[in-house]
Amino acid sequence: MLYREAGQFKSSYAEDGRIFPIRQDRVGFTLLMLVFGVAVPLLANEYWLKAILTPVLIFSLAAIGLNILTGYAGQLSLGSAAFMAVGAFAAYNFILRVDGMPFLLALALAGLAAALVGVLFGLPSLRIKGFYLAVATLAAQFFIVWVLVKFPWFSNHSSSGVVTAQEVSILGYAFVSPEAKYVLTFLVVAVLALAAKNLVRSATGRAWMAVRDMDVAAQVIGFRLMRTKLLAFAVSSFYCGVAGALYAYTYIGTVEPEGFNLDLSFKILFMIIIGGVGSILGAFLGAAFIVLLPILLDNLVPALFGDALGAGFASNLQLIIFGGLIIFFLIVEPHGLARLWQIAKEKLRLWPFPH
Amino acid sequence: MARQSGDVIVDLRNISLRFGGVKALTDISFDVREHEIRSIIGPNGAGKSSMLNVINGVYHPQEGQIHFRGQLRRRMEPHHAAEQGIARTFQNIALFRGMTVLDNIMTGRALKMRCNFLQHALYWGAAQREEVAHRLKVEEIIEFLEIQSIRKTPVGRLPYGLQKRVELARALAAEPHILLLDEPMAGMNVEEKQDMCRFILDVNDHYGTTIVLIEHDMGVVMDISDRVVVLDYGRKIGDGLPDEVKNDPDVIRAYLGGAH
Amino acid sequence: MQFFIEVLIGGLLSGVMYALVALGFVLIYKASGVFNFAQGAMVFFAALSFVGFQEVLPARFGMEAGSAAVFWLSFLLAFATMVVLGIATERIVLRPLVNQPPITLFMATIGLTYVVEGLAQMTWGANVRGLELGIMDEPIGWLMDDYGIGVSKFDLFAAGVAASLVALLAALFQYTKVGRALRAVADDHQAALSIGIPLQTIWRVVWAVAGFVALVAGMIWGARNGVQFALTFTALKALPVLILGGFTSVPGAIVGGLIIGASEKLAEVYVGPLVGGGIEGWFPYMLALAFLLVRPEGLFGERHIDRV
Amino acid sequence: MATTRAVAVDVASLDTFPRLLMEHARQRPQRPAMREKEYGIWQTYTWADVAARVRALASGLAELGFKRGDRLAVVGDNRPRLYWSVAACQCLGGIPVMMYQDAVAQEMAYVMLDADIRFASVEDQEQVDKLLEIEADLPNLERVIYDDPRGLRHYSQPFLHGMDEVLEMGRIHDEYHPDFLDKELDKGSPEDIAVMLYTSGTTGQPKGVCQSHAAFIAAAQGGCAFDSLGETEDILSYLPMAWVGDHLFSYAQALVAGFTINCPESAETVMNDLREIGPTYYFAPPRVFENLLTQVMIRMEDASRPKRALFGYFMDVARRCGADILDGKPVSATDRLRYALGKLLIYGPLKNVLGLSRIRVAYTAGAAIGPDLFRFYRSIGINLKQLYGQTETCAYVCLQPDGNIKFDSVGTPAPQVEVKLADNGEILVRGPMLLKAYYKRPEATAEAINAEGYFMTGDAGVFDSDGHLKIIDRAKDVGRLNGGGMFAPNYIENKLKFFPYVKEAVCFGNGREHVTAFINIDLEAVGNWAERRGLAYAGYTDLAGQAAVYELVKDCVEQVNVDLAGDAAMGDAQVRRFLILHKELDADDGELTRTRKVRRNFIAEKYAVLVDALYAGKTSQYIETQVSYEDGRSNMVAAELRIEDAQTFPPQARKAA
Repeated sequence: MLYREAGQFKSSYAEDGRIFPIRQDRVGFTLLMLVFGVAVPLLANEYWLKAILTPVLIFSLAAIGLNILTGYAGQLSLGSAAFMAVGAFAAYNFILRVDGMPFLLALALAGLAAALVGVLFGLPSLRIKGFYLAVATLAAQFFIVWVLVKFPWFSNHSSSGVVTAQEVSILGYAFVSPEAKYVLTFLVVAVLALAAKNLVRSATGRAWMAVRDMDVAAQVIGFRLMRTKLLAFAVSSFYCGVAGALYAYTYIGTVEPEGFNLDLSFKILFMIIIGGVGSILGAFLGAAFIVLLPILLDNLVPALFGDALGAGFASNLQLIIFGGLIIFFLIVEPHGLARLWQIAKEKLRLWPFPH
Repeated sequence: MARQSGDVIVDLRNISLRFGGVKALTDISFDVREHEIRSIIGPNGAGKSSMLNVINGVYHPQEGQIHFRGQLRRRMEPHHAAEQGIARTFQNIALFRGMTVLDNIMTGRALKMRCNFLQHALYWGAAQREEVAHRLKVEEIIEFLEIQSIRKTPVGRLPYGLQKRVELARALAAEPHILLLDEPMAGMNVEEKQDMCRFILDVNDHYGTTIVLIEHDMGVVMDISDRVVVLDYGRKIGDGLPDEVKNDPDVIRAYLGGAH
Repeated sequence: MQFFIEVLIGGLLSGVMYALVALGFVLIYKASGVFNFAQGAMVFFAALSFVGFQEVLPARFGMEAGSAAVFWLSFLLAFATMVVLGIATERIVLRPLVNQPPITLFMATIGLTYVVEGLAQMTWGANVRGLELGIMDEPIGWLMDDYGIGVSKFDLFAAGVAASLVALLAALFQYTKVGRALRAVADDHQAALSIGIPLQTIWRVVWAVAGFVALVAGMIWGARNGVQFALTFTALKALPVLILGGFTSVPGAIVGGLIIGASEKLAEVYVGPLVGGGIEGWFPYMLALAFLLVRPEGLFGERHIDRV
Repeated sequence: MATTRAVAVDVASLDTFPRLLMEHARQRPQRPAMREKEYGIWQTYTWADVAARVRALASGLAELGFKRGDRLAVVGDNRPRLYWSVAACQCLGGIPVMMYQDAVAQEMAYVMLDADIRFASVEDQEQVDKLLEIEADLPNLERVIYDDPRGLRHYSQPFLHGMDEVLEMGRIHDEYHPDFLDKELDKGSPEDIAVMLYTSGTTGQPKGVCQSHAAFIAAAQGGCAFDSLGETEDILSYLPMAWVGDHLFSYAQALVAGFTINCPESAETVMNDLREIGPTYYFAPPRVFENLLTQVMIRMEDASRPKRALFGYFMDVARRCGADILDGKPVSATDRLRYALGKLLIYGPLKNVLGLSRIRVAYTAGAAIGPDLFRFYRSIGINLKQLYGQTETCAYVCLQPDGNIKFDSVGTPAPQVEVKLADNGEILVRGPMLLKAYYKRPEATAEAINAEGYFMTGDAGVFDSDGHLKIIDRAKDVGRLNGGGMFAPNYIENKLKFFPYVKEAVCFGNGREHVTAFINIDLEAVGNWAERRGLAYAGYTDLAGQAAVYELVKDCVEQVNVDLAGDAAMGDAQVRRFLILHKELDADDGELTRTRKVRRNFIAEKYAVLVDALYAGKTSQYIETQVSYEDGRSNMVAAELRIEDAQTFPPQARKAA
């Protein structure tokens, strides 16, 4: 309805290959970025920044990571949280043990460390597929967390295993306030999301999708399965690693290995299922959904049923609704919120025609 | 026909292939000459697809040798075959269903692209230039195969005949020396078959591509092939010009006998 | 040496219990190609229902607590609950997802896990409860006395139950019409249709049987460790068993269970101390993974050839 | 709305098309002159590009032996390189002769011979093959240049040249003889023949109409000034190059105003390409607008109920005040508000989806357009207008002025054009845009232009009190019923064709007691109608014979009769009896012209048995007809056609004329 595409013709492949080929989308996206990059930090209150917006961004990043592996390269993983843990503890140790380590470098190194571990655990993917691989990634989940718990060096011999993230400072500016932390997260996530989008729309992304859709044909075309799959594991883990580091440094501040448990891995998996498998936008939508839903339920359940039912009821209801939604989405729209948005957009573009 | 056949570029000698105890191919020898259209025919289960799979390294024969351009090739993986300039289509369409026609064909350019994933992540400078350059190549193929109107359509939404054409486009995108086509016209109506025939001849003519073709439609095979190999139960029972093969008593027996 | 044997036998017996859970997975996978991640949650739900009925029956209906009647009635009711759950799952989750890629179904069962867990605790509460089967978890006297090897009576009992369950299932597969249909379904859905039993019926039966297996597994695990949320993790233990034994093989589940159980205990005892212990959590996975790299199709699985 | 700059080119000194082209290359070298959708994007050629390529092509042609006064056949779809051929030919003082690309070889042979073609510039293998087929009959043909080399690699005929080859040859030639082409340009005179276009020939063989540079430039300038067309316009060039309209809009006006022409990727993608380009200036025959509206209505049928209601409501608003708002007439504030809302919710998006949202001026001509159809487009804010003209007048006689549109007229005489009516109602025109002559047919030229220099259009028309011209019919087709009443078959047929269900109609009545009609139903529209009612049918013939369809058509006929009854001159010419033909009228069967006008006499002869049955009062008639297909195959179609009576209404008392 809002689209006016007539006359927006493309006279070069560069124009045709843009992320947003339609002008109205570009305008809309720019507005969105301005809102979340400028207006939100200026206007939003501390609760929103700390408890909702920052984690949504961080989980989006992790979900992008998982989406690269699962959505684009077709390798199901149940161990995303473990790679986040690697990132979080790597960043902690880099900053702790290297004098004058710049935060952004530590962030990148944290991602690289996670990528390295990711490649290691991606190796089985060359021999095994599907469920077998999914189970194999569970091994990563348990093993990595165990290593972080069992070797106190990683937590700087903290007796409880809990580490407290150091203060974030870039070029002398300390990111202490929720606003500052949010903006930092926003920028990192924006840059990495753009890079991810670029990856998946280029030859790298096509290689991943080729392997996902039909690996024999991909091989016959000349793709090397090993290289392609391991790259997916590396990039995916990199994103999860950076997300883990941000999780520690700009979100909760103190982390312990057990915090990156299987539940968190599942949560990230749910984000991409609900958000949309194989969609960068979907990662954001899914993360927002999964972060907001419990908050919504926490507020809604007492309002609807009163407090009499107790906290247990609410948390169980939450479980049921979570699980139910997953099933619902898989049945009704296996491509998640991103596809719904896409359908809505198609409708808007064709309005007033139905198809 | 003005086509000129050249030197032998693929020479298969005494190929035998087994799956467990099942013999798929037994002691098969034949060659493929540059620029020719070489057809492999035979009843269902004769081992035709296995033959193609041997040529491009999907299957590894237990016995026999394969020479490419006079050089012996040892155990070869599919991507090695691709690097050698061998492209193919599949009997059951093997397109990447989650991608658009354009992206599917772009994958065919994979081996010709040089940028690494970091450049892709930036999508700036070299990576973008490369993408544009290959897009142009792909667009030429799109025009060649007359699929302009569907370039942005996800392949899953296309009718069967068009999917076959897109698969051919993807194979062509690699600018192969040798094109292996596994039943490119199976399941098509007369008009689609005619189109596909024209495209195959055009490819052979325009790009000089050597084509190895499996096809069931005898009329088509006899029309467009330079030479024909006949397989039956994994053995070669005939080899030669279309007319020779057509009149070969062994071949006739296999076909008539097989038609019960 | 005695100690080694003791650990080994202990491991093998707990392996039987893993096998029991894995059995539920295999049944469903064989019949419907669904990797049922919710099997662990079903074990939890089954055990919780059983304990719950045991509490409710005396409290509400004045039956004598701890009597055999209460025990068996609770058992039947819990079984009925599992059958209802199985049928509901088939109707609400599986049927709409038929013909979807297996990975989608797998993810759906992860969702199902959450629903079942939530449902279980919402219905029966989240307290840890004991479960009494009347068999003491104590070493068998004569073994202990004569050979100095401690083998728990309870473990032996569990092994016995598992063995009878396997025998029962084998009989079911072998001698009933539904069982034969089930085996046919595992091979070829189309062929199964020709037997004249609707696919849906077969699936329902399978889910009901899997529910029964879950109930038995839940009761044994519950009696061992108490009925609590942690039961759901037993399902995770069953996964490496599956990898090892192959998703489609009943003997594979048993053998895999034994191997995992034994090696896990041995590793914990002999390797654990070297690295700080607690390796039970991941060791089975790593073992299975290492094994997979050598034999991707598992112990009893069939080699798969990609046809193009 | 796009800003329009005044036509910047100094008219006086730029009196030939090549000079105009070179001037644009100087004034606006980097503005886009042409775009072509090729390889998935709109490849753009600036004026400088085009000028350089035209120079090269012209030099190359000269190198091949093309001489002043030679004629160059141009055959193919709207491709930039064919437009360059036209310009290159004109640079050398040659005469481009455009031909219809879908003509069969024999039709081409006629024009090739008639125009003494020595050189041809064609699009692709298809056209080359046709020329090779008739080569033996064309002794004059010396060189054939083709644009697209696909499939032509093994053609060894020495007279075939790839256009790339000619361009390269020309570039080198131009490099060594840079003044050669400039001199050729200087030799050009405005009175030179700029182009020869063949009339479609409703009767007799096609005639080559010779138009001078001066004539076409005058027509183009008049049109550009009339609608303030500037360099920022975009037009989609998709109508046959051989048709005068395309030559005026895509060539002459583009060269006069300096705007951009856009060539679609292929015939199948035109609608899509239209959406992408979103032209600001658009021309389409009524048929296209009709199909578009039918599409809109069919697609809206599938919309959800609330959306349909919304659509219906705002279409009502548009019908009430849309056209008035476009014309700048007073409209109440509430209606304006409603219309603005409608524009946001319906009209704007609708125009966008159709690719018409940027249109400043759209024209239609070539056949009458239904008032409902016309009103629909104007009411949603598309400035659709009608024009009137012929090949002989550079399609430039009458135009509808902005803000003063009458649905049933073709507007007022265009600038510099004189129009008057002969006693028999025939429209006579005079002005700078008149043809010089019919090629090699002085007698035909003399017949067409009378002693006072008026061109006799052959159309019958009337002026209304405001000076708007209303076309009634072909002057020679206007006949009399036996009772003395006026019979203008086209007029009635058009009224019938305004119904979406009626695709074609052919009326008879001259020298008869009353009027009868053949009807062709619109398979898509009636098919849809049938499907919604659950009527099963197998193909056109079956559907056409169904009783329910007859009822539907009868209703249309009777509405026309009501209309005719109210018309002063036509009250007697109501349709008494009709039948629905068993096959679609087809140009391949000679029943329509290539521009899809019905050939009434041919049809009357071919289906004489049906005409007789109509007048003999029979209720059905058996007929067998040969149908030919594009690939040359043919087939027999047979049917027992039903004939029905339609109700007629008492004509109103004639008003004083």
